[in-house]
Amino acid sequence: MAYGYYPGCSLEHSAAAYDDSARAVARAMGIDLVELDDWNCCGATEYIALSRTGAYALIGRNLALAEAQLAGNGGGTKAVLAAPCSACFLNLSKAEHYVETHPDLAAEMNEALAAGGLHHTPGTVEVRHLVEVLVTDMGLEAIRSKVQRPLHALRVAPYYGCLLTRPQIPGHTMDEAEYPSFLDDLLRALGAEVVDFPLKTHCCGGHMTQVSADTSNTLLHRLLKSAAEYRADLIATVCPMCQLNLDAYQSQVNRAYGTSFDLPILYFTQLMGLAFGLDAAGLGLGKEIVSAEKALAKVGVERPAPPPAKPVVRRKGDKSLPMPRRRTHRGRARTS
Amino acid sequence: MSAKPKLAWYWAASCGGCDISTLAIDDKVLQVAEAFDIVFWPCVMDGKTSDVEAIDDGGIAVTLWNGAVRSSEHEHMARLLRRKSRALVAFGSCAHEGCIPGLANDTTRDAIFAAAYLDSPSTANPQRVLPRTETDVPEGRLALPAFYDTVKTLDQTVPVDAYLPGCPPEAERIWDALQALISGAAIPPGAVIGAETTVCDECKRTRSEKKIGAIKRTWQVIPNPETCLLEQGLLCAGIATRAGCGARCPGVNSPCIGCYGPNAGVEDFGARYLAGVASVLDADTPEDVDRIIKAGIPDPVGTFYRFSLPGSLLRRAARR
Amino acid sequence: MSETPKKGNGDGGPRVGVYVCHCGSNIAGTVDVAEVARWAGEALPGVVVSRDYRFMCSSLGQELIEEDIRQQKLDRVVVAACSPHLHEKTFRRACANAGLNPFLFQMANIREHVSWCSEEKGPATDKARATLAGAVRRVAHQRPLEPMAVEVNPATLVVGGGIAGIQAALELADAGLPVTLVEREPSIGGHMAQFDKTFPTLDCAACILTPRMSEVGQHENVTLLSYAEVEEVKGSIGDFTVKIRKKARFVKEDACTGCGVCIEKCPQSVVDDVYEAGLGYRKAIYRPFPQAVPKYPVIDVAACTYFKSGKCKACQIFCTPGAVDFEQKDETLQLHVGNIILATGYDLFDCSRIAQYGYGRLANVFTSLEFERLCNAAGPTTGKIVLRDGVTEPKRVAVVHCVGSRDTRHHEYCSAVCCMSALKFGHLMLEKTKAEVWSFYIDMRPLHKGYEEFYHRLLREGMHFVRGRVAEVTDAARLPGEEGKLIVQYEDTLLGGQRRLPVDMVILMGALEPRADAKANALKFGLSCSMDGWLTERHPKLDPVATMTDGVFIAGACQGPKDIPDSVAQGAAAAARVHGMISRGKVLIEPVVASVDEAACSGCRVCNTMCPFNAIEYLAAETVSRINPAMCKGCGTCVAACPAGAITGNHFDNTQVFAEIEGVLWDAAM
Amino acid sequence: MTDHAHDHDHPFEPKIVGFLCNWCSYRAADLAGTARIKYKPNIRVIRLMCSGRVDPAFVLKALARGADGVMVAGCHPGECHYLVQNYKTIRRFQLLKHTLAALGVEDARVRLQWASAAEGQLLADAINDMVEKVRALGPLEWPHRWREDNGLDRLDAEVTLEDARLGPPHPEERAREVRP
Repeated sequence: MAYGYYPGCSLEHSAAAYDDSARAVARAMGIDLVELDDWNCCGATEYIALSRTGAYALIGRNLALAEAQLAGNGGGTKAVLAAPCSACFLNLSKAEHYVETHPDLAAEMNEALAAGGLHHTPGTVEVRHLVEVLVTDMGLEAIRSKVQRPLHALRVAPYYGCLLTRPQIPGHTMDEAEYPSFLDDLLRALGAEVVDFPLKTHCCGGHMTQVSADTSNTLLHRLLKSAAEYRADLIATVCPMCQLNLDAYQSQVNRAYGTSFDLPILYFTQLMGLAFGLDAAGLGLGKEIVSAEKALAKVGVERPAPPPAKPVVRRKGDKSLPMPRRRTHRGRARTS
Repeated sequence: MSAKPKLAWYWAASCGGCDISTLAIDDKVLQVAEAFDIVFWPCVMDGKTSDVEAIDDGGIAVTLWNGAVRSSEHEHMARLLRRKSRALVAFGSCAHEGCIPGLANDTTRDAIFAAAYLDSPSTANPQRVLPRTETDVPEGRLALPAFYDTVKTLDQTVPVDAYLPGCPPEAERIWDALQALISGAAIPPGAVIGAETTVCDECKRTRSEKKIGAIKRTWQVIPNPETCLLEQGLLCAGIATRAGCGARCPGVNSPCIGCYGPNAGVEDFGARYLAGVASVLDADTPEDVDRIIKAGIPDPVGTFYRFSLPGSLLRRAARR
Repeated sequence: MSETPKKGNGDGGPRVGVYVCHCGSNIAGTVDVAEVARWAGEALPGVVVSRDYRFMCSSLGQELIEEDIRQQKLDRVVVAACSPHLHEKTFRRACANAGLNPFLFQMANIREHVSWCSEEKGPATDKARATLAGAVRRVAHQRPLEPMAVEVNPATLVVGGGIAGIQAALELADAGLPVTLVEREPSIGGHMAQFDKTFPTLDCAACILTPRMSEVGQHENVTLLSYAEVEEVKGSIGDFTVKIRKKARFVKEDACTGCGVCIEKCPQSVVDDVYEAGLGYRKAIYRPFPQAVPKYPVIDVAACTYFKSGKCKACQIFCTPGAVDFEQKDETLQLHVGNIILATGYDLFDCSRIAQYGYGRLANVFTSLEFERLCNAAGPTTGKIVLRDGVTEPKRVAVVHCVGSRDTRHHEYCSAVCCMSALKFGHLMLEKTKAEVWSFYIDMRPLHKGYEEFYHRLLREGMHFVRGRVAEVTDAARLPGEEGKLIVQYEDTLLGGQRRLPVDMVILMGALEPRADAKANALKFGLSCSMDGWLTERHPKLDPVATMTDGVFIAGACQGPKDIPDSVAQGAAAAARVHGMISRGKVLIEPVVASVDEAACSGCRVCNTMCPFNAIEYLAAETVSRINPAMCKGCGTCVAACPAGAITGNHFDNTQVFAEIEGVLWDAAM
Repeated sequence: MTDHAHDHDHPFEPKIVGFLCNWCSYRAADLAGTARIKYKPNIRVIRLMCSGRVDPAFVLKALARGADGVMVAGCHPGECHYLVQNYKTIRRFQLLKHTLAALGVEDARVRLQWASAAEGQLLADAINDMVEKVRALGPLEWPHRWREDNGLDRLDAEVTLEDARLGPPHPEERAREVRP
């Protein structure tokens, strides 16, 4: 299975660990990541608000390159391009969707691209986030089958961030925009104990860390506090920006709030790599600022899989009401 | 001159099979000679157009015309013989519906000429000479009939009194018709000599409810001789084809190809045939239907209009 | 083929009368009606009279037609006016009055399809010409048809024992007609039996429902088949044959006294997903609720220890009349009825599908149905409103409206009853607890008699109302006072701004949605479903309980979200419609059906799989296929399928359609 | 007036024949009217009880009679008033399209459109869309495609280019007879 690969700027430096682990895991899963040749910055989160033409030209250039280099790589007619960074993913897929639905915008973009002798035909590129590729295309079964050191005993808070599932652009395969669960499922497939992280899609502050420490501290504190309350050993992220903010500014948050959070922030690909039994160094582990060493000590500590839940035996005088059960199908359950 | 009623045969765009099939009535042909004064039969005896022109208008009792109308000569002869004949019978599938020569309507004259006179591997034609209606030579001017772009049926050219379908018509049917003529019975206008139901009626195979998951080409299967060929995935036109042949092809394990044309009252053979087949395809999405079609019906026109393209509602393909 | 006969001046060709309606200015405003009429008189074959008139549907307009039929000896009539769906019947009647077979009439729709959807007069007039030309060419080929009369079996089948079905059954039974009521669950009562109070009058649901239930149970004219499902429906109006599977109760109804000892003695208790909405427990052998009708319990095989392990049999041992019978098998009954009423109700939206509201994750998020059970005196908490722990009383409660309703990601429609239930909940809460109640609504829709007043009452009683959608319900405390609470994050669209409200309990007013098996069920009874899955009525306004399938009626929430009074009204309405048929004794069936010309049919059997109503049968002996006109619904699919051209569809045969094609293309390139 | 001469006084106006089913699409068209939704007047509607009644011959007849396009409209699959008949429509329509394509009829000229009784706007949009697509393709004028007048002269013209010794073309009526 071949995919175009758009690492994005952060993965070249601050998020090198993400790049290493993504490539390692892809290799293990039999995915052939073909890096897009001569790609450029996606414009990150702000540019689109500053200059429309500029932003679309910037993104459009990558789309045009993908169209030219990768057409048909997914077996279909389109060029399939996978991005590990949520911001890149959103910019690329959003732009592709908008130029497809707004001919005038497409014209504007192509006029700009023409200067560089490039052209992009809307609708020719399919943009996927790396986690989508792994969960939707590869499937949980395939992932489970690769696991050698289940992450039993490791309590993980799945953090999706705010850019990955919103807005839901046609073609996205994420299950839910507001309270998704596909990353939970992936982590569970690795054997990890996944906490029901209520702030899983709340904002990490993004570039606010550069603009207003107060704002970003507040947002980061919420996330860390909630994860800590749920006794998470670490937070798993899918986005270099989220990772950087939660990791690099954790001490700053601790100073500002007099707290003592010590939550390692790892990329889901690093956890996959560990579970697959890949060598830790090759996964960029150790590059994180809040060390994950303590938490990861739990990895591979063999522990029998949790026994199947026994039918609820109610103690005498137990007044508590049963929790709702997973529906077998929509609508109310049948008695027969 | 004998007082016997005059009978004429003509052979336009066709293969000659109709004339051969006529001879298949064997010695009965003598009775025909008995009953009629055969004034014109290009396939059998020499004769001149001028001889026909010499006959009074309406002087010929019956003209049996086989062949489609594909050139100005055919059209001319059709008009001439119509004028001379009291009854004009479209004899055989070509005259009736256009038949195999009519498949030319799936392409164009230019393409046909190119294939015949220029592009075919066995052709050497450096001056790229093509048939033309007139050519001046020292001896004078040579003329050829114009080759039409579209093949027409006989009744698209002149009014026709009766039809004898089939490629060729079965000798028995031919004899039925000739007998009727000999007995001097008046042919009901527009009469079609054949049954008023379809080939399945004469087919011995056992039939059940139809659900076709895949359409197969004849070379892909050895059909079960007992059961309906269509149910075995073979395109059998018997469901839509006028009976009268005795279901000969299905009888020898070969699907009906529809030479007897549509059943009574049906305007477009292909439409009925394809509607019947499509209705029983085992597919409910466009994609699934297409899958079956792509695998089993590479040439829909040749399949559904093999004998009836000129006689169909659309008559021909668009000029590409 | 379809050449139109020559001008009808006594030469035997048809004599067509054409009437072009102005419909006030509705048509005349955009179409030059006078010109169209003039043109038709001159250009169209067979037209001997051609008039334009202000309102053809008026009695004067109809008399005009009747007179011309008599005076001018018309044998065909074409009216160019509105959609045949509005006035075809009217004009057919007019023709019949004048002694002309109604099927020699044709309508040209130049209002909905021409004047109302066109802008310029020129093109509109051209389009009207073409439409009319089609009708005139066509009518020449139409043939007189006679409707077919069918006896109506006086027995009726009612499917679904909720309040709508109960009402329908009783109406008919009280009229002295035999009714069979089929209910899937062990007891009738439906959703209403789960409710505590009913809005806006607040009378107790059980108090008004259970008398009706026992009435059904005891009525001499009602055969009650509970714990049973309809498997197959054959036949057509007047004479349906229905196959019903009566599921094994493992309790002999004739022997059981309904004492309930078996239930007492049963050691196995499981969560009751149906009646208690998953909030309470029942035994493996159970009766959904004390007042259940019929009173006989059933054994839930999935839960029963004996069926799982072969041990126990407690219920059997303690049953003095020896009614428990582990060997009992499902039985299949066959039933002949003349009409069928479907009252199959609704499902509650699965609130866990809106994950950010936390249902299924956060213990104290409840659904509306759970809450009904919570405040029901017969419910798991004997009516005490408490949190999931079963003891703590909530101090502040949030009621979230439109969960799955008015939400394009789930159901675009409004569920109609939730606003009022929410108000009812508010009242019960304020009455039974000291809790503060907050309602989060998009629009408050109390839109029946006494409803608005109820809303005002709740305003007075101090229920808080916030206009705005809830973004999420979370347990992630952020501000002081949020610790250990559920926090409702919402936008107050009146104050404008994001707010957070810590509460102890959240009630999700889940949407009413079509039964999970609605589509399959519809297919079984020959009905269709709307886009969102509700059963489709024959006409949304003028025929709300009839369906496209004659003899099958719908009542209650299976047709769309409805409250109790509306469901009851529909139950009665459906019964009235059925009663009408029965008292008429015979029904006339439209003669627009297909038939096989057996001489032309070669028995190829292509048509055999074309009919979903099993109207086509193959006669092996004659090797031909035949169509049963009583079962044929006239769709014409087999007509289009017949490769031999042996099947004709009355009133829509090829000659007629070809003629209409030539007509609408009268001005096309030839 | 015929369609094979179009100038700015007589711009080409496509003629589309619409076969609408009685229960969904015809009612959708009624609704479009009732809601005063305006759409192009180029469609001429023929009402059938079900899209399953649409005999492929109807479509061919319309084209042969000079229609520039044909729309077949019915209830959405699974919502057929006759339960499942529109699945048969799909089967026939696909095979017909396949055949028409082989005969050189452009894809956009024949269209299968689902429209529920509630989708007046959708049907109106579909009609407008189809009219414009067919307008772009130009007139079909099928009847003229089997007329001899296009072809004969062209043949001689080509030959003239090849060989200057050619005389003027023969009108087909004067074509000489050839002895058999």
